[in-house]
Amino acid sequence: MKAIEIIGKGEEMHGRAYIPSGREEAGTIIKKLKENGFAHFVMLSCVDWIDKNEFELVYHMWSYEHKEHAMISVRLPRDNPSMFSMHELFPQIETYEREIHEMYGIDFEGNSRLTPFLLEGWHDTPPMRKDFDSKKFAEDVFDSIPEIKEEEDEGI
Amino acid sequence: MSVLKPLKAWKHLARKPHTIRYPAQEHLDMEGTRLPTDRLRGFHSNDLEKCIGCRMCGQICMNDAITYEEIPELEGKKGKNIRPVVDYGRCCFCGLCTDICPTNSLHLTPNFKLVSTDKHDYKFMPTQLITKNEDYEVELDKVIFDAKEYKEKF
Amino acid sequence: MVDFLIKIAVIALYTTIAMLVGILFMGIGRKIVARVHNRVGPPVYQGFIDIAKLLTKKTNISHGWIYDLALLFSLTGIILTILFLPIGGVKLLGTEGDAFLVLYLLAIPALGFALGAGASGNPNAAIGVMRALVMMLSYELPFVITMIALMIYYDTSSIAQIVELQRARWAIMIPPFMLAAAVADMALQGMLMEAPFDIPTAPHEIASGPMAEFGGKHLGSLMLYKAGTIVAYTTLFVDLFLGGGVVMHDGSILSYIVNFAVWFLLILLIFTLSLLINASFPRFRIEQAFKFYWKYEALLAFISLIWVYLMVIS
Amino acid sequence: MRYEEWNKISRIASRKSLWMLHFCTGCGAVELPPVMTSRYDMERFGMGPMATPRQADVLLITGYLTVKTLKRVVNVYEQMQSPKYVISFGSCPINGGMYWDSYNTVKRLDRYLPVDVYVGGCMPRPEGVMNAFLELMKLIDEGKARGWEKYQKYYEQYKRNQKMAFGFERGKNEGD
Repeated sequence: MKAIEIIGKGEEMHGRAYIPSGREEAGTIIKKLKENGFAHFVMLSCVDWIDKNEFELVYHMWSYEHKEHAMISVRLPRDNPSMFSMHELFPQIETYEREIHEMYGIDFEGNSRLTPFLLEGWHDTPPMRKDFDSKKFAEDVFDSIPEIKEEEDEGI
Repeated sequence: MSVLKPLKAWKHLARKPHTIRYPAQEHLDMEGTRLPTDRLRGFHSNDLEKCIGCRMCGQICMNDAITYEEIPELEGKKGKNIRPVVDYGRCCFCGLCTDICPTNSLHLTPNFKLVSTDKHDYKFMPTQLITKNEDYEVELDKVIFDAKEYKEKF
Repeated sequence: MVDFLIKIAVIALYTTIAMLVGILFMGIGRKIVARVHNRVGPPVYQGFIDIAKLLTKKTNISHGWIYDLALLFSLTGIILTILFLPIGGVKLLGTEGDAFLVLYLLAIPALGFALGAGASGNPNAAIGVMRALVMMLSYELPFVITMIALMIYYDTSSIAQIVELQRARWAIMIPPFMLAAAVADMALQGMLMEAPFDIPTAPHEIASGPMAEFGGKHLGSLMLYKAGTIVAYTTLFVDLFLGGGVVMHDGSILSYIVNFAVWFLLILLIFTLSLLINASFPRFRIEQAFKFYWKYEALLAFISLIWVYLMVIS
Repeated sequence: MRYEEWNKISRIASRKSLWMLHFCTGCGAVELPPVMTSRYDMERFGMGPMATPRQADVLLITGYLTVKTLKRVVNVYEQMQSPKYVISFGSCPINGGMYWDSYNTVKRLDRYLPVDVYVGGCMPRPEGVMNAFLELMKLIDEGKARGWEKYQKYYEQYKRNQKMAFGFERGKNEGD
């Protein structure tokens, strides 16, 4: 596992390097990995650990040199979560950050494009959070829309 | 001359078209089997005599597609007198309900063609007129899709 | 006075026949393309159904009077072009120098079409119009050079006379004009907007280009215009290179019928060839099409012109 | 010629020349290539894909519709020139289908647009799709495919429902 050797910490998980990181040091770790062959930023994903009351941001990176998948995990508190934007390192992170901002409500400092992205006219809790009741929302919003009332005569 | 290679497509002019003239012609595959095959997951059929109304199918259904309706004629038989009603505006034909069915009365038939102008036509009680039920294979022309057409076995 | 009325009646008859042939050809074309695609395809009379449907649509969205009238403008232009071309050896209008007139008239329908599409205000239509005009500019150069070669050889600038002078043998049987006919056929491909030169109306790139905003009755008249162009351009080709389909010269009723039938078969042949090329080739980008016409086509056309000139002076 | 006869000619012509809009919203788009291309070849019935809504007659709702797509679909539907028809594919536009508890899928299409023909299945096979087209042709011939007239007649109700789904009303209720 090359990524663990480069950073000096972490463990192997299902054949991938899993590197837990703090909120501040994640930037330096990603930069270091980028300089050492991990040139492909695959994606940024987010998990809502509602029992532990925290979000886990996972930065997935791939190295064509070492043929290795590295995951950098950052844990954030669930109330007012915020993270540093990394779009200077990899420009495509900006789009992932926009999506995660919209779906989980995590703020990314330094990202200037955190505008409405995929959802249309959203006013509720961010929908991918586990305390958001999707079924109740669907019942409230979509089931409350009335049927079209047709008049009896068919003279149209 | 690679410029002239696309002209090879003109050979189709002399051939019979590949098209199946659908309403007039049956869809057969290369071996001559009728398509879709009998394994296709289409609408349900339910043997109302065999079904015991255990509500297992409704519990396993992840789409909340199965509700139950009472059939008073079935009073006094084994089990309860409720039978599943499937809402095909919800069903995704995953087949979990047929797997869990303890009496094997619920099947998915290869019948998939239902075109309607009224969306209420898509919620109905799957039934089946059974003459011989020892076979797993469902006889298509014996399947009816309306609870009102249900007749008692004897 | 009676002569005048008869002339008007004949013109109306010819225009109607040309339009009906054009609409029929649209159906035949779709059938041929379908067969090359290994499909069954629509019935041959599909063009009539499509136009009937479009003309009986209930709502029509207009984008101002230029949009409405531009289609009439292009329809008039194409009908005028048809009238100046001898069909089956019969000349309706025409005078000395009408070869140049036809060259100008060929631009009118395209300009009317461009005007209507421009008035619709759709950005895709604007892109399509720009491409259509560039395409017009590109195919006209080789086509004009081949026409000049014909005019030099037959020493006339009247299309009717060119047709007349091809009695002994058709132009395509003379070696330099074989080359010229090949050039003109590729130019025809661009005129009919068939692949590989269908970039102006590319349906999935710019939402069918100039037609993006046309619908209902407007699209119906646009299809009539399209039907007219098919007849006009293929007839022009047949008149220039295939002797206008004239095989009998005695002036009897039978000769009219036979000449008409030969004309019909010849334009069908030219149109079929164009469609077979359309069905089997991908699309050129606009700069590739421009390069194709101005580099290779124009060069070949020029060679045929010089060849013809050498034949004439020797 | 009387209006009724004219209407009949219009119906006969539009039945044999249905141009569908090539706008695919969901997973049912995959079922269209076999129908359009050489295997089932819907051009036999004079049907074909069209690039812009102005030229099209039939709008296909191929599967689930999100709120965001619904906005575009409504725009597209209103740009089409009547007579126009809507065919809904699969379970999702009937009653939600797999996405019955989703936060972002509008579940009953007929509350936002008038639907002429539904096809069942998840997704329907190409034969089912062809059946829907044939059924629509039959309805047009009988003069029963009148969704577009319904849309004009109950325009206010449809608009109200669409606005509710787009979240304008939702936002107002919460006070922001």
